Amino acid sequence: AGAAHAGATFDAVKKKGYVQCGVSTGLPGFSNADDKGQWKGMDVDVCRAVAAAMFGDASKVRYTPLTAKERFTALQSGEIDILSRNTTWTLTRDTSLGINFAGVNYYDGQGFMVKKSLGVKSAKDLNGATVCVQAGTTTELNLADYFRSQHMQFKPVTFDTSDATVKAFDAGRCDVLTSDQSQLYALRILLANPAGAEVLPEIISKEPLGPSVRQGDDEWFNLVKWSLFAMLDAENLGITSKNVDTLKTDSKNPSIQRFLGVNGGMGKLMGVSDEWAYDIVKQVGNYSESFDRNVGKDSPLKIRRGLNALWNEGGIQYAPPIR
Amino acid sequence: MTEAPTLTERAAGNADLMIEIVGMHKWYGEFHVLKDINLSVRKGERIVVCGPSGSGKSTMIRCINRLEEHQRGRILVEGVELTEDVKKIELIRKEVGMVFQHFNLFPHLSVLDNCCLAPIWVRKMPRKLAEEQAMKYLERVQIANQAHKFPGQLSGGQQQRVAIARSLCMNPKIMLFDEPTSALDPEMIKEVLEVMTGLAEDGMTMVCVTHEMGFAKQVADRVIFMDAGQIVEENEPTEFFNNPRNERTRLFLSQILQH
Amino acid sequence: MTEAPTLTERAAGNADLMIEIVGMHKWYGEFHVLKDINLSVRKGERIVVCGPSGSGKSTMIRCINRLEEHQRGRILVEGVELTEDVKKIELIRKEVGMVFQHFNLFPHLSVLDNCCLAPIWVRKMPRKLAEEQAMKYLERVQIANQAHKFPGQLSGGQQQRVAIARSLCMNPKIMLFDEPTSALDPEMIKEVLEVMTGLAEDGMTMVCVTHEMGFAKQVADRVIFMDAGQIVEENEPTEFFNNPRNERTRLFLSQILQH
Amino acid sequence: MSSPSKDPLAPARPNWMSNPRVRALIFQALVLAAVFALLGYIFHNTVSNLEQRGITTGFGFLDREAGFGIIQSLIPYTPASTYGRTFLVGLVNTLLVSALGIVLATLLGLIIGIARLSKNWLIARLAAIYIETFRNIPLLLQVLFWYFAVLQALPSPRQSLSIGEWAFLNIRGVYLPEPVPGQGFGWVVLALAIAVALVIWLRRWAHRRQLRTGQPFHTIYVSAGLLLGLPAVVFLFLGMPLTWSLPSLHGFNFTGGITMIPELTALLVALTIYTASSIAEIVRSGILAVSHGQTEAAYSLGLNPGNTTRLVVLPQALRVIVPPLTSQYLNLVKNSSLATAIGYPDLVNVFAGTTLNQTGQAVVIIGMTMGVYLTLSLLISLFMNWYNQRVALIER
Amino acid sequence: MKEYQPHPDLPPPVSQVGVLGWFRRNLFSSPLNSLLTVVALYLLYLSVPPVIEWAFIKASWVGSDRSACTAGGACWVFIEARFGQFIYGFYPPDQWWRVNLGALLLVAALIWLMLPRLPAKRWVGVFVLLIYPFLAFALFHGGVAGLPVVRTTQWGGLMLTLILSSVGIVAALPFGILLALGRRSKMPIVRALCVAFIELWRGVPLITVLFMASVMLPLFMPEGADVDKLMRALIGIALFQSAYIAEVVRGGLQAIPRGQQEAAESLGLNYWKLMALVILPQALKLVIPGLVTTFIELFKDTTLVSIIGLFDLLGIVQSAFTDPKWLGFALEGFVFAGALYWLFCFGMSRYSMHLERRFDTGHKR
Ligand SMILES: Nc1ncnc2c1ncn2[C@@H]1O[C@H](COP(=O)(O)OP(=O)(O)OP(=O)(O)O)[C@@H](O)[C@H]1O
Ligand SMILES: Nc1ncnc2c1ncn2[C@@H]1O[C@H](COP(=O)(O)OP(=O)(O)OP(=O)(O)O)[C@@H](O)[C@H]1O
Ligand SMILES: [Mg+2]
Ligand SMILES: [Mg+2]
Repeated sequence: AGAAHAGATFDAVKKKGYVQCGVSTGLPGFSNADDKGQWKGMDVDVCRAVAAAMFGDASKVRYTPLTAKERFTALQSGEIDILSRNTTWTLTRDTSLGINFAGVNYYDGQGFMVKKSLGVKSAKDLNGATVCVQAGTTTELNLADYFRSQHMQFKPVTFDTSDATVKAFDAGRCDVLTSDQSQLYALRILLANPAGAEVLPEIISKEPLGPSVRQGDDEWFNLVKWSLFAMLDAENLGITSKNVDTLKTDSKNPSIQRFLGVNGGMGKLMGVSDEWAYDIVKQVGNYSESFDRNVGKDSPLKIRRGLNALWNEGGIQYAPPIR
Repeated sequence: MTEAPTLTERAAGNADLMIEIVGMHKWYGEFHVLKDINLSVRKGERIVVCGPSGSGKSTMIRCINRLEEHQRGRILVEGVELTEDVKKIELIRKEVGMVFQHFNLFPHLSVLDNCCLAPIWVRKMPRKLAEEQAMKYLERVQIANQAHKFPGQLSGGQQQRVAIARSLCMNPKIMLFDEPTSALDPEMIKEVLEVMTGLAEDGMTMVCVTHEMGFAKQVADRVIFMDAGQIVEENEPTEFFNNPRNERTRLFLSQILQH
Repeated sequence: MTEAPTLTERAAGNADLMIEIVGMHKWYGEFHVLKDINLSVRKGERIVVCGPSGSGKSTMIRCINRLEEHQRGRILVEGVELTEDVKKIELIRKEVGMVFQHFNLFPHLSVLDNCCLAPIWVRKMPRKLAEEQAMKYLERVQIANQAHKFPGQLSGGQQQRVAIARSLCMNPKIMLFDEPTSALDPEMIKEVLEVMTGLAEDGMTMVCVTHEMGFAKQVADRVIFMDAGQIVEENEPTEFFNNPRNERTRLFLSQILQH
Repeated sequence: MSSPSKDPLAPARPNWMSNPRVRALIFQALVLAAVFALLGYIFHNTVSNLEQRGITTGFGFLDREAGFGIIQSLIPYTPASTYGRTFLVGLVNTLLVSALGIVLATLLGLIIGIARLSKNWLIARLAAIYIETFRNIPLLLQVLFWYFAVLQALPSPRQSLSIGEWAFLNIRGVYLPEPVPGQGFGWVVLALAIAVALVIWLRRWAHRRQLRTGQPFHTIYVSAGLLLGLPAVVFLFLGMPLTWSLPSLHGFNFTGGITMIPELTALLVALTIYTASSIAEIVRSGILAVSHGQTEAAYSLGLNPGNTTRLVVLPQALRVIVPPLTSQYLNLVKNSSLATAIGYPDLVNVFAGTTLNQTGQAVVIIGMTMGVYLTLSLLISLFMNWYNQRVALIER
Repeated sequence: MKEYQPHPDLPPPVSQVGVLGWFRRNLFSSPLNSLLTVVALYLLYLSVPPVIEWAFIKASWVGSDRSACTAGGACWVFIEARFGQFIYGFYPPDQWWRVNLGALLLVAALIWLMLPRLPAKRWVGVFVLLIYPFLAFALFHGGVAGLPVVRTTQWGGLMLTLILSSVGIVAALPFGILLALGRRSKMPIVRALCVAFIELWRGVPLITVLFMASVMLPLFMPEGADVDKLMRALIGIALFQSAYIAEVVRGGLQAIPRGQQEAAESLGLNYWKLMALVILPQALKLVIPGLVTTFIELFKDTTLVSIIGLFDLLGIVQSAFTDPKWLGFALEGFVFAGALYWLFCFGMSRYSMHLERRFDTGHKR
């Protein structure tokens, strides 16, 4: 049906020439600024992928650091075009906040971290504990739910930023730090003595984290959704930033050809260049590259793929095909 | 009631009337300050207003350039009636200069700038011309050498002379003076009165509230005596001082001449 | 060295000494303000202190109720020596009234309350009695009809009379005056001096720093002349004015009487 | 010639174009219209933006279950309470820290301000250093400093500093014993109330007696006796119906007793210290505004220093002090919103923070929050103006 | 009769002067004072030496990473390593000269204004208020005259603090003046609106204003309008500040005698001319000390922007605490930021006191 009719956000982004991306104020591995002020992390990569798809240039992103409290208002108000900030996909958020989740870039679950010296081995032993938690998160709600369901008492100490939360936990203000497990690992390296803390085995919630956009602009929604899928599909197809150029010229695999825009005109359907997926892989890398670089084996966090492995490798990451 | 026409009535017969006040009343809230004021001033006339404190002298002359609003009667300046009309008020204020008891010079401007302000911003005169003219008038009040000082650096008498020059710079057709010397020391009073006498001799139309009876005798064409918001008596100065008709005037004069 | 005993020495011989100052010195930092002051005041005596500005008159009488501290010598008031002892200081202050140049009335209290404050809180007098007594003294300084006004609403002379009444309400045995009239206009000076003269006639012991030579001539038993922190001369008023022994006194008198 | 009007002598009216009254009316109408247009424009934008983005509005959300915990609440609250309840919890916590802050800052400010005027050079210097240090450093920095640098250096619960088995201090807060009234304790309270009433009556009587006879009656000892004695007798008679709930370490934390969480402590300490430095300056200039002559006059009337200060200096100084003091109180209440930086659950943190984030109702929630602060400001201003009039109007 | 002889000036008793006298008068003038002195000295003895030991004696000053900090005292190396960031935020180091140049220009202009003797103050003032802001923006932001663009998100540290506070006050000034005039207007509706506006902003905490500006402003604007985050904070600050400035200016307006207005009116000047030429120049000069005080308050209040995610001085110092390489130096960071804020505020408050004194002694030009 030719080029899709583009919606308001899509047009606005195209016109201003960059993607305004809401990220966290600092969560190692997902989004934080290094000492040169460059933003890095898995959530950041999503935004870069979108920019690569849209403009063919992954650097055309501007970042707005947001606290958990600010994030939805910022998206609703149009201050940002896309919220990519370890945000859990839930029903109420989809319905009453007027936003749409474009997919899941990290399957997570809420866990607990304690100091080893406390001698706690299970979350069930936490009755009466003081818990540090970040304000305005689903974590805060799950925490209350969990303790209620276990008939246990707790005292929540809430902070605006994960940084303050960690500092308080480190100082001993609370016994337990709760957050999504991925974050727990990320935050652990910020402790004075990372080895002195451990993450408890219980996972008390499902936390599918993903980027979200405002409702009412399906074109933009599609672009974000498929930028994310493209990274997963690239991994599935074995396309990496290293081999993408050779594959583009050499590969006879029709899926790869379609993916890289050699044929198929997939980009046109979304209102962007046909090389959109090529640009993503070339400039941002595929999902596993992003994962390993930011949180996985090549990072200080050293998180295993686990649930986030592709479906055919024992995980549940699964992207619809590009065709 | 009176047999002969009053001086005001006679003046009114004249063609070139500068100020004409007819049946004017004014209230401050409940308080009736001015009661049935009638006064006509011809071109070139010099009028001295005197009377006890609180009798409404200041209020009356402040009505003439509408620093105060009157509630009844008419005030005409050069045939233009003073109403709420902003345009007319501005028009009249351009033609009527006023000198205050406390000089009210602008302390943040030099003497020269004090004199140039209104010509430049109201008469839209080029600055150069305005300054030349200002120097002329400052010369006239013999203070040209102080033109670049600030008001705070001058004595009271000098300040009052600057205030007069400032008014003159607008080339007003009428000058109002509200006790211009009463805040000054005796020596300074003299220098200011000299300037005013000079002005009077040049034929400026003047209405002057003052207790300086010497000045009144020397230059006034008419002296007006007010009490309790009314004009009690008006007469030529010699008559006024030597042969006051009203008893209140006599009382007042006897008090004031004691000093 | 001396032939005849000084007046102070003669006074000292008397039994009912109210104030006795012996060899008193005072320094402000390095500055030697009062040097070897000797003074005795008998009951009912009226002493006027005069001298050029800065000679230490105020300082001396402020030492008597210990608003200033002396460093050497002794001051006895009614036989009680002034030391650092707080109890004694309070005791003496109860008996010594003081009137200041700038009145120092309490602006937040009505005239009546100004007068009742100390009797109630220091003498523990019932309020009713205190008010009655206050009215008596206010009557005496002829200001009873202003009793319910506040100091800010009174003229300077009226304020000073209230200040005198306030001191009197403590029924002091001695009154100190520090230039009570020098902040006042001529008419007001008169009314205050009249009150003081009345007091003197009633036999109050008074030490009064003043430049009102008329007052000194009329009521003083002794006049003391100070210069550069010392008592230069003391004498009966007629002698003092007509026949000053010391040259500085002569100079001072010639200057002051010129006015 | 003259326009037809009732009073033939009334000055002529200019035509409406140049009539300043008409002009003023037109001008004001225009201003009003512009303001309404602007408000309307904003309102329209907001509504259409909200609608377009599918955000629901209204107060309905206040009845929904909040589902999160709050560490400190003076009114009953559980995660099962409503969002409306979180509003109240936050409000009460704001009021708590503001009220405590105002009292403490006033006391400390008074002390420092008087110390600043001390004849003792060392004390005056120290007070000056205090003032200049604390009022020239941003409050937020001080809040963070107390919380992150000082309080977090306190020991863990296991190594608490303690006074016997009664009071404990650790990084989780200050723990004090809490009185638990038993059967019949109400009588003791009643006895105390009666004692208070008696003391008030006694003081009145003593005052009247002093006015009548001049004899002072020192009510202090009798009052103290009444206040302590009467309840004590009743208490003993009833067999001491009061137990203390002592804080004790159970598992992770101390339980029982009264807890003052470090977030509150840090905020309170910072607010107090910061505001006190301004109040001290106000007190000092107020006292200096009373001329030295006033004190001298009072001394020479025989008043002792205490009475001089109480009867002469303070009443005059108060008039200078009260207006700027009011604005310091207002500042303190507004500054208490810095709670959000260290996680003290005040109104901004709980309601405009967590609740806003959970519900997304930005417009309503921010509106309610601002409304609360406006109301508080207004109430304090009204009260202080009333008080100021009382101390000021005596003069005339 | 004793002959009068001038008494020589004697030196005062030893208890009165010299070190001893000073001690007696200032430290031990009464038992209570003596006690206070002893207690204060003891407290000083308890508190001062450890602080000096921590901050100076045992502190580490040189090095490149945390391994240099072993002496047990403060680790100033941390401040040194981050110093550039604390001052310039994420501004690219090779472009720092632009910020320095801008600051230098401003400092020069301000010194010009502060020294009473220099001429042409009016033009320098106009430059500072009207031209400099645009010049500085062009310089800092770039994109003109071949300067590379540095986006506002990269501005930070002390630089951002200064920008926020000075732009805040300059932008709020005209609006504040209008509000003050409105509050004194004879027109009831205008007056009511101004009073309402002023009291509204003065009654709410700045943090809620900032929060509103940072997340809600776009809701109020037509769709698609996009305002820079820094800009939004500035709008919030300027609105908030204008209410405070209005009250300061109103004080100045009230201090101008009524005769000034009457004299100007009788010369034929209309309302706006007499305000602009006669009343405001005098009133504004009177309120300069008040404005400096307001500026100090604002300077301190800008720290709140760190709560809405702008990296001002405090924000960037705090963010440095999360650097895994430099954990555990919060105290040093707070002390450094505190000292810097203190220097600025103390300096300015002294200057404002000096101005007040100069105006007090009947200062006239
Ligand atoms: N703004 C005002 N509101 C109310 N009453 C006023 C006002 N201005 C003046 N008055 C009263 O009006 C009366 C006349 O005042 P006016 O100043 O005209 O007297 P005056 O003759 O000039 O006296 P003086 O010789 O003292 O200047 C006085 O009783 C005065 O108290
Ligand atoms: N508190 C003080 N500290 C230092 N020196 C002072 C102080 N008070 C007064 N002096 C100095 O002491 C000297 C005597 O002052 P004092 O006021 O007693 O003089 P006086 O005779 O009352 O003069 P006057 O007639 O002016 O009132 C003066 O030289 C004065 O400068
Ligand atoms: Mg008058
Ligand atoms: Mg003296």
